[in-house]
Amino acid sequence: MILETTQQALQALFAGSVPADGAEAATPRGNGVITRNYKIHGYHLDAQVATDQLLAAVTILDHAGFFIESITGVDWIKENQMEVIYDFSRYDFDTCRVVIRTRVPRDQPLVPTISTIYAGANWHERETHDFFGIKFTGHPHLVPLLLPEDADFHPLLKDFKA
Amino acid sequence: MGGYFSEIFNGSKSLLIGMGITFREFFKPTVTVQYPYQTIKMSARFRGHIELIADEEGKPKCVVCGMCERACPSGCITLGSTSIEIEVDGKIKKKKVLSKYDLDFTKCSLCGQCVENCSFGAIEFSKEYNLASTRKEDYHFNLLERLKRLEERNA
Amino acid sequence: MSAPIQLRPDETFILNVGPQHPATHGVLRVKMQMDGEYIVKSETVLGYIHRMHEKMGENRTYAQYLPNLSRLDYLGALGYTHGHVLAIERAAGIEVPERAEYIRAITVELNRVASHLFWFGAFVMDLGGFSPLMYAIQDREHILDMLEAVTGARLTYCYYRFGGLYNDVDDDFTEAAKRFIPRMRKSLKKYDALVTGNIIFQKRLEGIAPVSAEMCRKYGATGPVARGSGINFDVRKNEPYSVYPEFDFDIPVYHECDSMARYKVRMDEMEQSLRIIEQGLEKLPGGPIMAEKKPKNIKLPVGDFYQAVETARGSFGIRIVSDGDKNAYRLKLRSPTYSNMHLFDEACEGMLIMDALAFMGTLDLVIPEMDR
Amino acid sequence: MSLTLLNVIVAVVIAIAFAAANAAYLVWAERRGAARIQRRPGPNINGPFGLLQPPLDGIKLMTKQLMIPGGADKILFMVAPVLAMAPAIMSFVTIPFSEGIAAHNMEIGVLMIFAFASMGAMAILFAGWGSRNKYSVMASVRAVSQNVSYEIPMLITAITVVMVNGSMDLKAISTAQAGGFWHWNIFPSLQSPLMPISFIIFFICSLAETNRAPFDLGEAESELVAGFHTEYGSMGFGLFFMGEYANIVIGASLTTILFLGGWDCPFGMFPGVWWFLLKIYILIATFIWIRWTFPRTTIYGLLNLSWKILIPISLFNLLLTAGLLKVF
Repeated sequence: MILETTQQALQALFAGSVPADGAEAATPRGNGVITRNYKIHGYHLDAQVATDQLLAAVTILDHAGFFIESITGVDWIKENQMEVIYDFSRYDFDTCRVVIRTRVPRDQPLVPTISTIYAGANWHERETHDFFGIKFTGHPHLVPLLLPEDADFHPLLKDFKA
Repeated sequence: MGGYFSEIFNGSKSLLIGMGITFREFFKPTVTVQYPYQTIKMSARFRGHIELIADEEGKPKCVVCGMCERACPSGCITLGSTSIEIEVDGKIKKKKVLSKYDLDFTKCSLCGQCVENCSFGAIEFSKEYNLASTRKEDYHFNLLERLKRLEERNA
Repeated sequence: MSAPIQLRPDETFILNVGPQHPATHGVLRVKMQMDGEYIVKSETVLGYIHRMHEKMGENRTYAQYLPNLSRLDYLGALGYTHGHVLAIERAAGIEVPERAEYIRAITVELNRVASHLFWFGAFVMDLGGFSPLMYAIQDREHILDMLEAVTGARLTYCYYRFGGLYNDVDDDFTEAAKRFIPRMRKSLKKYDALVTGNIIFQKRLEGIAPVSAEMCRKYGATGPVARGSGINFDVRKNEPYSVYPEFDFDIPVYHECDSMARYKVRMDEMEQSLRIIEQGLEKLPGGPIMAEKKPKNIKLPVGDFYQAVETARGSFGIRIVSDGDKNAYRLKLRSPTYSNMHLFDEACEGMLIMDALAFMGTLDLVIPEMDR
Repeated sequence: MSLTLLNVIVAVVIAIAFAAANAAYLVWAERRGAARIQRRPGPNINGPFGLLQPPLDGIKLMTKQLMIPGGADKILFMVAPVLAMAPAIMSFVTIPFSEGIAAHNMEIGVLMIFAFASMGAMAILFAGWGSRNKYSVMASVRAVSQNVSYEIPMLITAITVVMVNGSMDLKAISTAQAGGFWHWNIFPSLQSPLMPISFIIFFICSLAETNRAPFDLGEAESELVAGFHTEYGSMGFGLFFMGEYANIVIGASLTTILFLGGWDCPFGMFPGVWWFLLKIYILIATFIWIRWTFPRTTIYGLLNLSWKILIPISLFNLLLTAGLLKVF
């Protein structure tokens, strides 16, 4: 139930541009919403949005009563991109796990913060900044959290050498 | 006002119940083991550091395939081998023999990947747990040496 | 709770609670701006025991990563390894024999009871009562003995394997577990009389540190913290995995939102875990404990896989991004206390330091798990 | 004149020895008792039943270096432990252990003991302030507010007893209760029907006055690290420790004298010092037993208990006793 309404709401962000068949296979995949097989992937909805659509997408989930599970990054060094992955889930029995992704260029990793919508995103974003160097614009306190205060390295980057 | 006194009463009652419990515990026997003076038997599956198993001749069963070395998550096993020539059915064959089996126990996480990956049943967990030391070097075990000592003791 | 007095943010001092402080149960630092005994503002500083487990996940094969999971949370380690093996099995499509899943569920629940017991003892010690810790450790010791006989370790288990288990349980274990359940129930009654009923204890927890359901949602709090705020959320029920749908158990939920509610949730959960263990031992089927069709070197298909499990502390998630290799391209661990602790800063404003540290106790922090 | 002086000196030496021995062996008793409650053996290696543990601990404490934290107020820091121990020993001087065993009997014995007991709060305040440690300051402020608020109900109940017995002389109070437990002050009489409640109030207050659990807010080891003695090591800590136990003995002795008939036998036979000692050790055992059973109260819970429950009840009791004394 919530699955369909959330999918529609997220789909509305892409204003009519229905993802082509095989969008899943394309690398890097285009923006859009894909339903995933929960049995295999462990989540239901997979939405890739542009960076400027992020806040709108997260707001949709906030209004629908989702809670924030985690935020993380992936360094796609071959495509020279970085991906930020937002996990959302629900407290009720209408199970629906939603993954929001956004991709940013590797040399200019700027993503708007969602800590204004979800206060709990604060630490997750700081952690992602620690590990990947992704800058969350508008974040109130973007200093290293898990790494030492003076850390200027980002250990989860694929070209990081200890 | 009634609530005031009933709270005092119920509160005092709950305190007395608690004191009753500790009073009863006072007379129960102790449950601890006086460790250096008493020890308990380790369970059969207890995982101490790994140990080589000897065959009937007292030589290690290990054939130096290196599976344990590769499976180890923390790289704490180092193998070494020498080849010797042995005579089998009148022909001279070369055979790899274990010359070194070092375990760096400081890194070991006792996951059991090495034992699981050994196709020849050549290593097992020991029941050793008295391993306190202030020096790192005391945890670099030479398992081949250890096996020899064990064999000598058994013989 | 708003402070009963007018706080003076201009007349404050900074109190460093931690990194070494008895109440933080590890190396956690909370920088508190205090007005007398009242907290004006607090900032949590993490990372004192950060070990970059996620990078290790990228460098090791999936099987080699197994021991890492139990180093996250040393009190409820089996729940975390369970999450990892389930994620791999889900992605690689490995069918696990029923017996193995039952044994997994039984051992995870035993571990959950052990974890809650230790939390109970440590929490009461936070409040100044020392003896309950010793009683709790006595009961926990029985569980550890049982788990040692099965897994070979007492704390950092590495027992589950992709597709099954390291080794089977024997009759000794089932007998010991059956004997343990009534003994544990008796102990729970004792704890109820000794601690829960105690007026001093109640006065310290009731109405203290309210955390609203909305706050839990914004911070992503899960586990007993969320359930103490009236949120009926438990991954075992909401997104059933393993053999949990086969069991008849309840999820304790309290609507008071205070420290007492969080305490009661955990105490009730122990009873529910005992019910699961009881049923599991009864239903325990025979058969193999290892999947027959299982590749020796596991390689996952390309893709992004997520698995959530309910550990003793809340919903633990593991995300594996695979590029088809034998180790993960990216491995993310979503640790429950990380989110639970996050709300501490906001919730403790205006609280007395005493209440705030009791509140921190109800969050059930395990620092290595939070810092990863 | 010189004889009395000699008397006092001998008595003080004995009092110090008694206090030190008590402090040392009460630690042992407490550790053994707590261990039994928690089903472990407790210290049992050094000597039979671990009886050599206290002297060995003492040697360890004495041989340790006395550290003064940088920036601490040296004078206050050094004075505080002495101030914690000295009044406790002084209080022993006036306590009558039996008919003939009292170092120096005073007519204002009750007053004197309370005066010395109040000095304990000073020691804690000095220690907390002198340590230059935020936790210590917070703890000492807590402990002082606690001591101040618990002295009131304690004094009021003591006044009630003084009124009933018509004397402030501890020896006179004991003697007035001679002849079996029905003569003791704890036993409700026509003149003072609420005496058992007074006894409980006095007992709770002596727990709070000695900073014992569940009222050990000055230490509160899980919140304030070690409270007012966080920065103390070596014998400075040892003196605080001994002071605490000496205060417990004083509290138990005072409770015994004021309410439990001092050295009087419950059945009116063989009165003597052994009864006194038996009574105080039973009370101390209860102190220990309580400590290992309950969690700590909150600071506001503690003050509420004093101001909302103990003070009104003890005041009511005082007025009632005064009125009844006038009538009968």
